[in-house]
Amino acid sequence: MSMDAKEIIARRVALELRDNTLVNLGIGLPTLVARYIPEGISVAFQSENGIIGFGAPPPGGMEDPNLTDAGGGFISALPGAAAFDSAMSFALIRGGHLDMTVLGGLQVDGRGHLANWMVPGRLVPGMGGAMDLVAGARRVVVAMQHAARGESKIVPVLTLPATAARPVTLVVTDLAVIEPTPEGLVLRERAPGVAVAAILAATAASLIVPDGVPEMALAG
Amino acid sequence: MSMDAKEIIARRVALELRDNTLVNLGIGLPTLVARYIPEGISVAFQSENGIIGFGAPPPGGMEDPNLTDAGGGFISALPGAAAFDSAMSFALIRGGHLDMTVLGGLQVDGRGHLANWMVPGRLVPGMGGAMDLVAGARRVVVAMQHAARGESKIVPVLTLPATAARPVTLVVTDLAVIEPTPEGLVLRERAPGVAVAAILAATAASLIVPDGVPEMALAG
Amino acid sequence: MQRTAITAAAAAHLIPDGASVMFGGFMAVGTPERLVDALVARGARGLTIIGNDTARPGVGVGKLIDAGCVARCIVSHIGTNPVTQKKMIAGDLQVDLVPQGTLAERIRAGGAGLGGILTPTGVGTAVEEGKTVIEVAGRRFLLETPLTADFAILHAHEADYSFNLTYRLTAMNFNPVIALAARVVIAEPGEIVPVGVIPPDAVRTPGILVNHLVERPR
Amino acid sequence: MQRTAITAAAAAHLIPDGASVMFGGFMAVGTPERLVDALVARGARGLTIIGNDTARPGVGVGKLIDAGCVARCIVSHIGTNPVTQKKMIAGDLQVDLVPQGTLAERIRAGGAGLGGILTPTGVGTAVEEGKTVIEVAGRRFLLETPLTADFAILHAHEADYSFNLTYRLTAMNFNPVIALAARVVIAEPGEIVPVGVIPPDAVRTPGILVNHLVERPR
Repeated sequence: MSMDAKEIIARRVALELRDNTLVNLGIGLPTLVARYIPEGISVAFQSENGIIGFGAPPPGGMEDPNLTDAGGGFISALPGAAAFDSAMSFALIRGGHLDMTVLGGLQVDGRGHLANWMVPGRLVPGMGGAMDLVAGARRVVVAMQHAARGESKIVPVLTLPATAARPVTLVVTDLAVIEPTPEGLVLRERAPGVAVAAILAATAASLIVPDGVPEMALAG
Repeated sequence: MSMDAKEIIARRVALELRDNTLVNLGIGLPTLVARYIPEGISVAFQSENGIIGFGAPPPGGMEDPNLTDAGGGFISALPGAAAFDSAMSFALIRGGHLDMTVLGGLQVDGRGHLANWMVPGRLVPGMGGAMDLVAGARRVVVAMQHAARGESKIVPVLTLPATAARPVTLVVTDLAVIEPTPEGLVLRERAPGVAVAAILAATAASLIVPDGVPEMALAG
Repeated sequence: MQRTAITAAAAAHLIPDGASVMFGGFMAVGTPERLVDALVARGARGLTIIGNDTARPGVGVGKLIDAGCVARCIVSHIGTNPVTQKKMIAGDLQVDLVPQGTLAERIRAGGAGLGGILTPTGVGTAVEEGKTVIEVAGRRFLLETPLTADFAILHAHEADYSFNLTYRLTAMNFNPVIALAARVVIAEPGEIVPVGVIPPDAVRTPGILVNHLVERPR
Repeated sequence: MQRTAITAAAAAHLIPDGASVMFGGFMAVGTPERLVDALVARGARGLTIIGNDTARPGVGVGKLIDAGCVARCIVSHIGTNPVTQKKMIAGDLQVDLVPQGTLAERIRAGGAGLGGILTPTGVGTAVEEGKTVIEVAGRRFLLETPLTADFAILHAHEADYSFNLTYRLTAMNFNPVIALAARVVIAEPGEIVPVGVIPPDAVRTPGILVNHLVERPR
C-alpha cells in the first residue's frame, strides 16, 4: 500500500472520531488515525494491554519497559492517563464503553462480516483482542486497502474465518467508504479523484450505489 | 447467652485458626475469636466490605468514616493491610482463598446444613455475604449457642431456609464441638464440665457419640 | 474538551422519577451523601435502588427510604434498617434480596458485557427458585444474569479534572463496579485535584466512565 | 509468621515438569524474566503455559518456547513468534487460541470460584465450536469455563515483606488476574520494601495470595 493510500484511509477514519469518547486503534494502519484528530475533538485512546491516555513514543533514552502499546512498542502516558489490568481492559471493550474501534481487515463480505485473524494453512496469528473488540465496541470501523495482490478484499461471502457474527459499522479503504446495511453494502463515498465505476470494478461484492456518491472529506 | 458461653465458644474456635491463612469472622459472636489467636499463629482477617488486615477500633477521635467493618463499626488497618472492591472481596471468598469463615447460626441440621439468614414471617435481614461465605470458604465453622429460648438449635431437619446446600465443617457451641459427617453429626468434644448425657439431652438432632469424648481445649 | 463539575442539586435533577439508580456504599460507608440529600430535597419518587444494603434510617440511602423516594430495592440485606422492613411488610416497598457476591458479579457482568455468570452461591436454597441451573464439570451452578441501571451514584475519595477517580479503604466497595454498569455515572468526590495529581496506577475508575462530577461544597 | 524471599532458581525447582503455569505479560511486558530464565536453566519440560501471547523468540515466555520447555500453550495470539508457529506446524507444540477478553474472564472465573461466564465474543465464529450456547434476554452467548493452573508466575513492580504487590502501567495486564487462579503463586518483584511502604489503597494483589517471593538479584 502506498503512503498516500494509508494516509487517505487514516484521514477519513479520523472524521469518525467523536468528542469525549474512548477509542481503540488496532496495530498497524489504524494507529495512524491518531495523527489526524480533528480540531475541537478530544478522544481518549485505549490500548488493550491496559491503559487509557497514551501518547507518542517517549524522548530518546526515556523508554520505560513497563509502558508499551499492544504491539509492544514504547509509548508515553498523557496527563490524566489510567492503567488497569486485562480483565478491566476487556470489561471496557466488551461492556460497550468503547465508542469506536478501528481494525485492519483481511476480508469484509456482503453482509459486513469481518475476517482478520487467520488464513487457514498459511497464517495463524490468533485473534488477540479482535473478537472482543468487534463484539463489544459501539462502532467497528475497518481500515484496510481495498485490494491485496490485485484481489478485492470486499467479497460476496467470507472465504476466511469470521472474527464475529456481528457486521461492522463502516469500511474505509483507499478507494471508498462502504456501509454494511441490512439491504447490503452501500457505497457512501469515493476517495478523492476515484470514479464510482472504478470502485465497482475493484470490488468483488455487489455494492448498492445511491444517486450521487460524494467524494470523501479528509481530516487534518 | 452468658459472657462465659460466648468466651468458651470463641476460645475453642480460635484453635481452628491456621498459620498464614485468610479468615473471615462474621458479625457478633464470631468477632470475639480475634481476641484469642494462639501464639505463633499469624492470621489475616478479611472484612467483606473490602479489606484484609484490619485491627481494633482506633484511638478516640481518630475514627475514619472511610474505614469500618462489615457491621459498620470503626476499625483500624494494620501495617500490611490491603483494600479492594466488592468484586475482589467476593472473588476471595467464593474462589476458595479463605481458609475459614466463622459464622453465627439460627439452626444446623443433622446433615450439617446451616440456616442463618431469615425467619419467615418474623425476621428478614437478608443473606448479606453469608451464602457466598458458606459456598466458598474452605472451612465453615458455625459459632453459636447450643440452644435459644430453651430450644435446641441443632435440629434433625432445618425448619428455616438454608444458607447453602453445602454442609458446614464444624459446629462449636457453649456445650460441644460437633462435626457433620456423611454418617451424621459426630460429637467430637464436650465443653469444660459438661457431660455427654447433658449434651444429648440438649440436642434435638441425633448425635453419633464415639468412645470417649474429650473435653475441649481452649485458646488464650 | 472542557468538563465542569455540577452541584448536587443539578445532578439530582438529572435523575427522573422512576429511574433505576445503583449506589456505592456498605452500611452508608462510601455512599454519596450530598447526592442522596439532593434526591430527597427534590422529592424523587419511584426509584429502584441497587446496592449492598439500605443502611440505617437517616443515613446513606436510608434517607431515600425514609423520604419515600424508593419503590424497589435490590440489595443483599436490610437487617439494619427497620424502616425498610416496615415498608416492605406494609407493601410500600419491593425488596429483592441477592447474595452479596452474586450482586457484585451481576453488576460487574452488566458493566463488562457478559450475558451472565455461573455461581455456586445459592444452589439448593431459596435463591435458586426460578433460575436456570447449569452443570459444569459435575458441579451445579446458578446462572445469574447481568444488572444494569439508568444511573450510578458514586462516592470517590479524589477526582481529577479528567474525572479519574480514587477510592479510600472500605469506602471503595461497590463504587468501582457500578461505574461500569450504568448509562449515566455521577461521582461525588471528597477532593477535586488537577490532572496529574492522581498517577495512572492509582486511578481505580478511568474518567472516561464518569459523565458528571459533583462539585465540592463551597 | 516470618516469610522469606527465595532465589529464582529455587522457585523454578518448585515447578515440576508437566505442570500448568499461568504467566503475566503482554508481549513480554510484565513477564517475570528471571523466573523464565531459571525454568530454562533447570531444563523444564512438558509445561502448559497460559497467558496472553508467546512474545518473541528470546524474550519473555518466548525463551520457554525456544528451549523446548513447553508442550502446550493457551494464549490469545502467537503472531509475533515464528518459533511458536513452526513448532505448532511440526506438531511439537499444542496451541489453543482463546480470545483475549475471554482468556481474562476464564482465568478470573477460575480465581473467583465461578463455574463460567457467558460472553458474546466468538459467537458465530470458529471459537463457538464444541461450546454450549446459552440465550439470555434474546441474545446468544458462549458459555466459557474457568481456567486454573498449578502455578502462576507474576511480575510485580513492588512487593512488601507481607508479599503485597503493586504493578506498573502496562506491565500489570494479566498479573492480578492469575494471582487468584493458581494453586501456588510465585511473584518476582522489581523492588522489595518494608511493610507500610505500600499503602492499603495501592495494593493490587493482597500478600495472602502470594506463596513465594523471588528475591532481588544481588
